[in-house]
Amino acid sequence: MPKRGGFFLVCTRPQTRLWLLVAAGTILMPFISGCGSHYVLLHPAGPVARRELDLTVYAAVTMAVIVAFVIALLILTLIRYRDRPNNPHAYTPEWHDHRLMESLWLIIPAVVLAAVAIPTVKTTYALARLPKGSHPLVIDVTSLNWKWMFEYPDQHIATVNYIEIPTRRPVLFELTADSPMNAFWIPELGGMEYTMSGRVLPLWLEADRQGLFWGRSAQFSGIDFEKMLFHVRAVSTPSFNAWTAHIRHSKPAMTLDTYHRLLRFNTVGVEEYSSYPRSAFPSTTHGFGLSGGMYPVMSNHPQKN
Amino acid sequence: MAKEPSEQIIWDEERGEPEFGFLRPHFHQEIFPTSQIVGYVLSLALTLTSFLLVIHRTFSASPLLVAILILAGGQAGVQVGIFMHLRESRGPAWQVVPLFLGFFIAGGMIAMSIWIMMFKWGGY
Amino acid sequence: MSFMAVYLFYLYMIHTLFPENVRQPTELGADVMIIGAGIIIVSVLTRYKKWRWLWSEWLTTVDHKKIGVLYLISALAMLFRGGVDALMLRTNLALPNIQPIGANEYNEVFTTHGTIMIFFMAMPFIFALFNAVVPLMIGARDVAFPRLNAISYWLFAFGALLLNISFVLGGSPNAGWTAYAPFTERAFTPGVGENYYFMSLLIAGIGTTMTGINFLVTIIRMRAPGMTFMRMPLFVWTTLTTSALIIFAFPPLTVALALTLIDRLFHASFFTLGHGGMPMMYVNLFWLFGHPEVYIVVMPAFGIFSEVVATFSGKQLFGYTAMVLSVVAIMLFAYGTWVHHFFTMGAGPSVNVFFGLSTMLIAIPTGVKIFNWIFTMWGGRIRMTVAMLYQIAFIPTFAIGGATGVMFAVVPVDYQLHNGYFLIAHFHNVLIGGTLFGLLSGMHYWWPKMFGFSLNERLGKFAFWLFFIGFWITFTPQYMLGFEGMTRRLYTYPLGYGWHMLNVISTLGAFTMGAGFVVLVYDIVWSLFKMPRDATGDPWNGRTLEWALPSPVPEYNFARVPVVTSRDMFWWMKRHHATIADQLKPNDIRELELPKNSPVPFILGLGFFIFGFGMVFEWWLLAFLGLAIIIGSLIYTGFDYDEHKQVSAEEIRHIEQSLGRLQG
Amino acid sequence: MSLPVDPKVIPKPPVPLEFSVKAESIKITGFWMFLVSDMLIFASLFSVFAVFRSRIMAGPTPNQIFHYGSTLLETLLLLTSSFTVGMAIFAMRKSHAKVMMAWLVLTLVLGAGFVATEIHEFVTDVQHGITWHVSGFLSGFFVLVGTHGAHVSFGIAWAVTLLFQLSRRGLTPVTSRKLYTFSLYWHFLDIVWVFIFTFVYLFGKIT
Repeated sequence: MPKRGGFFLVCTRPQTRLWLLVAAGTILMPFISGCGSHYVLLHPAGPVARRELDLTVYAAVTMAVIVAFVIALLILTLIRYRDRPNNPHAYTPEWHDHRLMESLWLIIPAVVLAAVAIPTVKTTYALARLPKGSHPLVIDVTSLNWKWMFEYPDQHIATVNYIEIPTRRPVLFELTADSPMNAFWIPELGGMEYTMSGRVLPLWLEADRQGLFWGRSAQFSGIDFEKMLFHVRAVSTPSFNAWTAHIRHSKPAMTLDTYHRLLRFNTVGVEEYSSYPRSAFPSTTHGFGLSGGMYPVMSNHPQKN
Repeated sequence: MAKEPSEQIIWDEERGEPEFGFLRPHFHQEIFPTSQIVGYVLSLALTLTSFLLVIHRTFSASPLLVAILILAGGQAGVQVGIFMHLRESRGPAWQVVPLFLGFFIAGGMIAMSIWIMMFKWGGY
Repeated sequence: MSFMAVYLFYLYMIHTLFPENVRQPTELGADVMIIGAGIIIVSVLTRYKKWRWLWSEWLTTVDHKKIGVLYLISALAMLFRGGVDALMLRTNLALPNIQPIGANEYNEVFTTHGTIMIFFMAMPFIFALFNAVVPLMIGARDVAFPRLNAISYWLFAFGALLLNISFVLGGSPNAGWTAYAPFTERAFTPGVGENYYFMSLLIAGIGTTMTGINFLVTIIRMRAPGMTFMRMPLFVWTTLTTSALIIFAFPPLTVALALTLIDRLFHASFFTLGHGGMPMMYVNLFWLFGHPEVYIVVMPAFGIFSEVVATFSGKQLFGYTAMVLSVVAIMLFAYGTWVHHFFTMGAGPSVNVFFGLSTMLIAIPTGVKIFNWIFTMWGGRIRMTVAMLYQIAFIPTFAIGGATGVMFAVVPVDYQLHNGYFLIAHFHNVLIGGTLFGLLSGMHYWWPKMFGFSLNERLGKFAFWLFFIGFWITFTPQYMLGFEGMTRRLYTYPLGYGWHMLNVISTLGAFTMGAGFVVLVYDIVWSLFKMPRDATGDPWNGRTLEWALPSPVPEYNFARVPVVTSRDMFWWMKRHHATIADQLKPNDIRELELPKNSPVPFILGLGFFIFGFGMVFEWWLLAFLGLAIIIGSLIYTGFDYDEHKQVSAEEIRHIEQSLGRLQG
Repeated sequence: MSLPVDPKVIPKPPVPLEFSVKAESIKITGFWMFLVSDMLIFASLFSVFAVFRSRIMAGPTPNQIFHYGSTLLETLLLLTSSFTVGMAIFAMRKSHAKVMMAWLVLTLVLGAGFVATEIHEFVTDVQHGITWHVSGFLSGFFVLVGTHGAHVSFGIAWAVTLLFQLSRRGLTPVTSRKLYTFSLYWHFLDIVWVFIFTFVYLFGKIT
């Protein structure tokens, strides 16, 4: 029996081999085309996204080792024990038990999973806290139908569908909604979090290089949810300060009427306001959700009381 | 009686064929409904105890809550054990397994839901 | 260059197929198809005078084997519907900024795609196989509650019908198969579409719960003498755990659906934005059901694979005890992982870490199973039948799906990948690679037992390769799209993101899978007319008791219930040159009591349908009429003591004799 | 070939009437499974109530709407009816059909009293504008307690049809099995009520 290699023994008919080649080519083509800049998750622009990417790669590689082993074992089995005439390998129909082997593949996955679990726990707790001693820029985010409203409580300006942030300074997003749930996501800066009415969830991100990033809602919320796109421009601190000053001085103020206009079910472009009604952000939470120990940081803001 | 369950095959007269299962009946026939009366008295006592505990605010809130939950659990035990004949069955009392699994899952469901919905963010 | 050609071809096809002036092509298409199919069915039935046959043989049947066939036909029909939905979705996303179907239609289509595939394709497919073989495997004459079994089927069927007519009457649900509140509240989705969703799932869910109870009790109480728990075939074990999961997992779903429906119809304040509603609780309840549901649909596939791999390797299942323990472990762990579906809802790092770790824990028993399947093949003689091909394709596919699943258990990774195309690719990898491959494998494996003839192997293999290759062409690009930041449920996207290249490939793959389905249907039709009848009842050299019976199985299954002495009983019998016939003497055959056909299940289902339809449109009079039918048929069954018919020993002797299964 | 195992034929021990036919005893096992499933329905509703308990908003607090007198009355009615249905089963096992029917009728009367009290309470609440629209807490409360009430009402209707069947057919394996499953159902509702009493009413009093 001539020895033939690899996967082709699984399907000896020529047509199927051709199909396999075509499939492999199609699957591999995008890989060959390289990880261009479209792969936003692979080009993090901040420490949070970078840690998340590192962990993604770590977990993927660890799991790939197991998967590769399984596939190799499967192919070897198929080659050796295919039902064909004069198969030299022993046929053992009653062999069904091997204590050592069975415990081996109980232990190996457990060890591999422990190797994934430990950094998971560490990173999860680490990302739940702002870096020590940092003085974050606070931005209050409200998702509306189908637009994003941003308020800067310290600068007391508001924008729609667009924000600017300084680089190398953590930004604390306080997320809520006056609409169905959405998910606030800036892939190049870090992971997403849901915006929900009646809750204010904290999420901190940071940009360590200047640039224009896109963010969007990752949770379906209606017919125009696809247009819930916003842009984030990360600039140096002086430019950021200049930008806020510019908005404070040259843009109109947001009134409650403006806010009610934003509550309509539609999409709008970028808007900028030199001030906003003090009650706009908490009132969207219908008066609850700020209690319960989930958001102690709220009391630090003199503007809010 | 032999211990091996597979060897105990009972002849099912209605069908004229063997019926599998080791019949371990727990049926007990009483002359006087003692257990029913005991159960009734116990259930009344448990309920009234918890009611009085709460009305008179015997303990502070959390021990009181624990106390009345324990009393309610005892009440459930009385109902299941005495009135519902939990261990009665023709063959092994298989209902016990899903019942306790169900208790466990129900408790976990309630406790976990409360825990999740508290949204305790690890403080900033 | 080749992609350019594909672009042009696509643009051409789309503009020919969906001219702009045609409004809502999907709805028109659905109308035409449903009306056309209805006219064809009615005229064929009338032409060949088959109405009475349909009623007495199928609509009123309580025979588990026939109910299995009904489930299978419904599941395949729903697979077609869900598959067409998938192709529409992929067509819409094939290129940037093309919109053969508009945003609202797109939302409706992805909602029905998900809902149908999970609730009305996977579930009935599973029940089809349960019904077809589980009583035979354990040596029972029927399930524990035959009439309840028929009621389950008709509740499912009318639930599915209710969801499907939404396309024609009043508008489809369009909030995703998860139907997250508060978006599903009146304020945001005012039409009747979501009512359809909640009502049809409630009706089908009741049926599913009853099926779970039915099979759990069947396995616990109806096993043949000597069939101890550790002698049960693994498919019976997974049926047992699946049924237990159904009993424990469907109640939270029922509650979540009912509460939202109460909100919508009767103005309660559970998940609304005002009045202290809390939409997160809906999400919590939904996934309290939803995660076990993942195992409900995948565990039967594990069981099928365990049977298929043993049969086609000609070898005992490796590590039977470990397999059983891991199935039970998966069943128990399945209840402790549901939060990984909403890590990003921000319940806090402690909650997230707890559920992340519990999710990883569940990968261990799954890994044990994969190794045991491979080692069942090790030392065997592997026959490459269609059923076995699906099994072999399943192992790497499911391993990769499981590996990406573990990535989602890593909380910070989930924060980036959640709700993106990586997630879409992951769960399709598990659901198609695990569940669908498993179900198709089981269908090919047990088809001769259900219908008395095998499916064509050549055509089956062709369909398999189209499925398998199409699957990877569809979902590998989607994994990568996840890294490009494409999120789920977008109905279109602009050019600038660079998502178009991968989307084209993915769409091509989807159509390849569609071609696979066409070949599969052709295979079934071709085999129906051309394949020879299976005279032996054991075409695969099977191992478990169902192969000891003739195909198709007589109504009473076993003329005499076998006594089981070993695992893989039929294999044991063949090795010891014993057959069921050897055990069967003419004098052993007795008169049997079999469940009698009943119109109640069908009428009860119809009552639920009318009730549900009335509720959807808030036509209370109609709802009360439906309720009256439900209550009436319940009372009728309560007073009906005539549930059985007698089959005489002479009749059975005659049937067995004609099948050549009787000595003397 | 003979049977692989020589069956050791054991005479069937005496069992109560409702277990005497195998098919009927299987239905009892099935009913236990149904109860487990129903228990999880209530567990889900309890978790809903637990989460919504503090979502009072502008609506009334627990102490403003709970009437402890009538609640205690409801509890006593239901506990007593649990006892009477237990006595009905006791009489059934003694084959005293008439006594059994009497206990069953008494159970129904007590159950009807329970339902009447609850409906009265609900109607009073609604007359004062306390509906489930008002707050999340009230939504959770009405649906949890109302589901239990609906179960009790269904049980009463079921038992009425059972009474007809029993009077027509007397005690047979089938009718006795039906009564036995009804008793299981009724005791189960009693357990659920005890937890509602504790978790909803008494807990509301504490906080």
